Amino acid sequence: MEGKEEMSDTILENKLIVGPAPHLGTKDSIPRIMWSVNAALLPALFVGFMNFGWYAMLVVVVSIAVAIASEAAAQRFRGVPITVNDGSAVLTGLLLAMCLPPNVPLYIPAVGSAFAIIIAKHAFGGLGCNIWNPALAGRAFLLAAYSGSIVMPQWPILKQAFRGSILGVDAVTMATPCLVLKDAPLAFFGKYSLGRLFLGAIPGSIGETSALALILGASYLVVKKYVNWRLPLSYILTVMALAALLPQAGDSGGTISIWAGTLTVGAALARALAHALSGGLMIGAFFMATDMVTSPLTSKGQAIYGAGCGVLVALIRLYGGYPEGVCYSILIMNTVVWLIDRFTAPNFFGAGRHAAKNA
Amino acid sequence: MLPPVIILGFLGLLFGIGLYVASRVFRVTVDTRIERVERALPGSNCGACGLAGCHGLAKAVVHGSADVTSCIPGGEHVAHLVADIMGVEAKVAEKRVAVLRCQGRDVGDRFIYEGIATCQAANLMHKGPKECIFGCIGFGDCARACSFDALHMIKGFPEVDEAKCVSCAKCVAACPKALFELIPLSKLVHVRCKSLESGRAVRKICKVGCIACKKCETVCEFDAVHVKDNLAVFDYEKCTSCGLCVKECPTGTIMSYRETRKGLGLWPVKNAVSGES
Amino acid sequence: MRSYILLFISIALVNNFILAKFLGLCPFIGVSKRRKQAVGMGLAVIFVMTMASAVSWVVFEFLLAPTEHNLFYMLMGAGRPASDFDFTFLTTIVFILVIATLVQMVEMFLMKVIPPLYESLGIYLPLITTNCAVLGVALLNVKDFGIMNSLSESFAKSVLQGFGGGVGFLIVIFLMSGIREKLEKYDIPPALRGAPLAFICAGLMALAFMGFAGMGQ
Amino acid sequence: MKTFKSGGVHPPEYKDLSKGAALERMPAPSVVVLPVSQHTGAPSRPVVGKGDKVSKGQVVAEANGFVSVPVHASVSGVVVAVEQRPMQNGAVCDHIVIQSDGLDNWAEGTGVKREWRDMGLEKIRAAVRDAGVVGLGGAAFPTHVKLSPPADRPIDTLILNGIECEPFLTCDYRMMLERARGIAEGLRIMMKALGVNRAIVGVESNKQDAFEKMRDTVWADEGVRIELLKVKYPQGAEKQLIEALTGRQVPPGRLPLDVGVVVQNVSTAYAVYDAVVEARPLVERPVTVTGDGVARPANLIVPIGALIKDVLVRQGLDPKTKKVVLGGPMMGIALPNLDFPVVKGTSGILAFKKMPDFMPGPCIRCGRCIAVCPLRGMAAEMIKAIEAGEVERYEELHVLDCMECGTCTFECPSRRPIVHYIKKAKAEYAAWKAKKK
Repeated sequence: MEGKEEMSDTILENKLIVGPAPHLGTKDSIPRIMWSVNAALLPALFVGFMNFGWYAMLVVVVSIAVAIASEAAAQRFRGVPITVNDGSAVLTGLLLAMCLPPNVPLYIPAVGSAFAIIIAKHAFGGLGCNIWNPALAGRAFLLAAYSGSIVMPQWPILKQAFRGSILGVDAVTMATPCLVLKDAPLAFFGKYSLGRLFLGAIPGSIGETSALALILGASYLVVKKYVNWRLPLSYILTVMALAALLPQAGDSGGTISIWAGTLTVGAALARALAHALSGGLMIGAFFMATDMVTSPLTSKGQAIYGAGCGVLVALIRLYGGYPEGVCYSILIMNTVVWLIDRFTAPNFFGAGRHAAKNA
Repeated sequence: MLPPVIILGFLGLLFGIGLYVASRVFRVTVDTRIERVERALPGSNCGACGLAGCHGLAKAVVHGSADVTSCIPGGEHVAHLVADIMGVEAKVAEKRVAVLRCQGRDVGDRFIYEGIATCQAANLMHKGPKECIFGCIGFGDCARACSFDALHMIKGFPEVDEAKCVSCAKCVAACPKALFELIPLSKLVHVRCKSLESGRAVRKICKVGCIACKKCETVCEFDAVHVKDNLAVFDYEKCTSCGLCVKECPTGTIMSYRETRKGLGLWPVKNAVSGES
Repeated sequence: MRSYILLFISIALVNNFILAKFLGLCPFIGVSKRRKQAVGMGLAVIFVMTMASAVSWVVFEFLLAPTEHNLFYMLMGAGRPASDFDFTFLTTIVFILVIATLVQMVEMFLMKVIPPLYESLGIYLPLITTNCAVLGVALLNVKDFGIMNSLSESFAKSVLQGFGGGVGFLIVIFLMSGIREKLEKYDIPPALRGAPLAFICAGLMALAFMGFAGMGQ
Repeated sequence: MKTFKSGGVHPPEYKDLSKGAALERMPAPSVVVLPVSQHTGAPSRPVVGKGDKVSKGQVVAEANGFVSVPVHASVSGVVVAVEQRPMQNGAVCDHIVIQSDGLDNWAEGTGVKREWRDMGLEKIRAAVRDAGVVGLGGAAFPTHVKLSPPADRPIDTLILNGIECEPFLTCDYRMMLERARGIAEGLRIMMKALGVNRAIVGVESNKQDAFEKMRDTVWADEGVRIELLKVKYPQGAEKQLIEALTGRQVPPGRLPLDVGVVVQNVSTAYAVYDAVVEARPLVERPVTVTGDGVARPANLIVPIGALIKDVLVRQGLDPKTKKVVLGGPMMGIALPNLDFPVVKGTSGILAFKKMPDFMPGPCIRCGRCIAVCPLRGMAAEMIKAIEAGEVERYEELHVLDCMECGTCTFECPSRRPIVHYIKKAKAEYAAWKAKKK
């Protein structure tokens, strides 16, 4: 065989590459996915800018900058290659900033995104290993640590300098829709109309106000198959269903519910829509819950996960202590994802129900 | 003042009696020797004894289904401890150590390998990227398998730290080329190659491989080495580690461990021929 | 009946013994490596907490609390008011005695009747004896439902709090064991392997369960 | 249009590189190397030695055992050596090296026409076995074994696989276009051998002209129907094709004949026709030679045993080629050098210059590998178990039933070599099982 060896070397310039099948690959990659999700968040960010002006953007920039810096530091400390340009740190920073109030002091997003990247992500082993969504873990951490300036019931929307933004949000201090829904549900439609809710001309966190912008961005992700539509759909529908059906304590005692006759079906639907469009549900359902790393693997599992988050949001909003339950509902469901994965494994080809048919 | 004393005294008495009655009712005879044996074992659950961890071995030893010396990593020290607990004499086998049958540190590659960086996986791709398909691929499966920190990849090639090696045979199982062998410490001379290729082919790809020149076979006075399928193979019963073949071997494939082991103070063996230890 | 369900939910989820009250952390971190052991530990804790609540309530109500049916008041309290017989300062020491005995009984019972469970839980049972969750629930029972008008309600609520606390413990330790089994496969920074990461997970879980705060009032 | 239910991917086809090239017979090369185990089953025994003169079509290695087929010389000439060499799948076996004398004269008894209609079942099966016919789809399973199912397993449907879902490959397509009549004849012979009166021909909808050509040649036969199937990889895999055409699912670890179906490739049908009617042994097969490293992509009829080097040089190999793949790009084997021969199972030779980079990243649990797996396996969970070395969980996770079709690795955005992990796991499991017994 030696004779032939030499001959074949002259034909090829370099040594052949040998690798396992398949030798083709999809053009998709982690940076492409992460940057697509970042791009999908831009419309909501723009509405945030329209609503809350430059300061809000400064909060976003600080959050992203600290996220990138802490990812680089964590990875150098762990001795693994630094992959800051794959966009996952940027995404965490962006998402965290978008669920903070627009007037929050700058050290808050800094601490939050540092916690999110270092503790909630790299302590578990980097991208793909974390159990809880880093952005939400960061927000929960901030909520617990600095509740003074974050969960202020009356979120002051605008500093004097930015009075009168383009979308007509002008009240200096105005309760967020969520708060009104919790404390004074009957008086809700006096203050906010569904239209304004949908457009996003309402007070709230930087990126969560405009349902329209969020749905726009999310539909791009659904088309590119980075988000499985079953998850947000089951999430939002569960919240709307429970908001309509469950009884709630009225403004002045007594209960509001269809069964008790104090709520017409129409009003119940309006309340369901109000719950869906207000607070962080839209950004939670489309961008936080659908984080690939912390959501179940199969689409059946994602539907169950979405429904679970929905139930928790409804419970917290109607009976819990917080006006806004999205962040906690997703974090709690993240804890159960491993259990969902275990029970939603698909039947192997020919081993499940079909086996009986033709075995 | 009286009631507190009564309370505590009465409760203490009541519970004392209760516990005594319970311990009578729920009597279970447990052989305490199992715990004592388990405490004597190293507790690394390496499975070298073939049983499910140290607890499994402790139970087997007490039930008599395993010999007191079956804990290989424990070696002589543990064997004596267990023997004392069981009250029997410990016949300890000689300490064995893993020997790497390859020196092909700088063998070139046949192709550029793209895939999982473990020897097991690379071996599936045309027997690995190395020019020599019998030699070490160098992705370190053995070093990862060794739980006694006795095996390290130094510049991409395994090195056995014989002082720490407890011959638990994990590296033997991990290497897809089966390059590790457990050989008693008293044997000091080993062939560091496993290639069955013809001498001409070996000389082209590896400077330290066995080229089947049979010089070792001719010089050996104890008929302890034979060249079969282009490879010198040792018969360790006859081999007296005299080292004659080491000088004869033109490519240095046959190596003597006398200096390294003496340095480590592991086993000062008297040389059968020259008499110096 | 509705208040009992609310009490159960509030003790099991809202102010969970591990994640809200931070009681019983050492078995929680110690045993949550394997799911089978975690469930075994959880069940044992449920059993011990419920028994402990029941027994400690009886001892407190009839021996320590200054009430009419206090044993000493009945025996010696002819003319004196019930409040003279207030031995509640003994509560902690008596409860420790009660719980230690109880766990000893449980250990013997398990060794005899269910050896495999004892096999996997052997060393953890003494851990339960000194477990602050068990002593905690006994003391909390006394604080919340110690002296109430109807004896039966106070007893029922105490036992329910014990049982609910145990169930909460089981839920959280079961979830934690699943997570830790999953985390074993990841490349965790060497410094954080094992217990440190378990504490980080417990912290994040506590953050998550803060969502239940205020529910069920 | 029918297709299999779950999973599947759409890799770019790259078929137009060699789609237009008509079948072209490659002249006999100077040297031919014939491995004895070119088929699934026991390797055959060489019957010739160094220095023997052989003529084309003469048996050089006889079958040993039922699941084995003889190997025939594909050129006339002198046996230069019979020596052990590694095959492309890494196994080592005897190779018979024949130096061609350029005469190309057939051994006597080959080429005499026979009328298959008056040949009995056993005679047809014997003819197929003696001609050394194996599945040319890639599995290379001896065809006569498939044509003689055990008595307790009734077969009611024969499926002819004209899908060719692997990108780049177009040889089945050209066979259907140019040799439809021979394929149809082979189909009828196989139906007779199996004693079955129902056959379905499956063709992917990206081969419309081949579909029409086949439909026109087989519509006359009653009991034979032809189906157009959606373009989706791996539509051509046995289990997926059976599910698409008959709705039956072959349970894991079982064979198609357990659900009463036999699947044969279109080229195999032609080889059966060649063996039974033309009495010519399987000495050549259609191979697609393509890729951006080949100057003149073509569909060649290559003599079995011709060296990859000779075939590629003939079609103009670009010296800057980085990777040469035997078979299709999704399941093919990358070669370390060009000294391997074309064997009965080789359906394609691909030469690539531009290679996508394969730097694997972390698994971000996106679940795409699970969504696309045609066997509905949990690839993400499999990798976690394999990386952790939990061999006892392999069975429960069906790691061993994976057909390594490559869709999961193709779809993974993080470039993780899932199929390579599974290959490693299967080897690891076999060693573990052996140790356990």
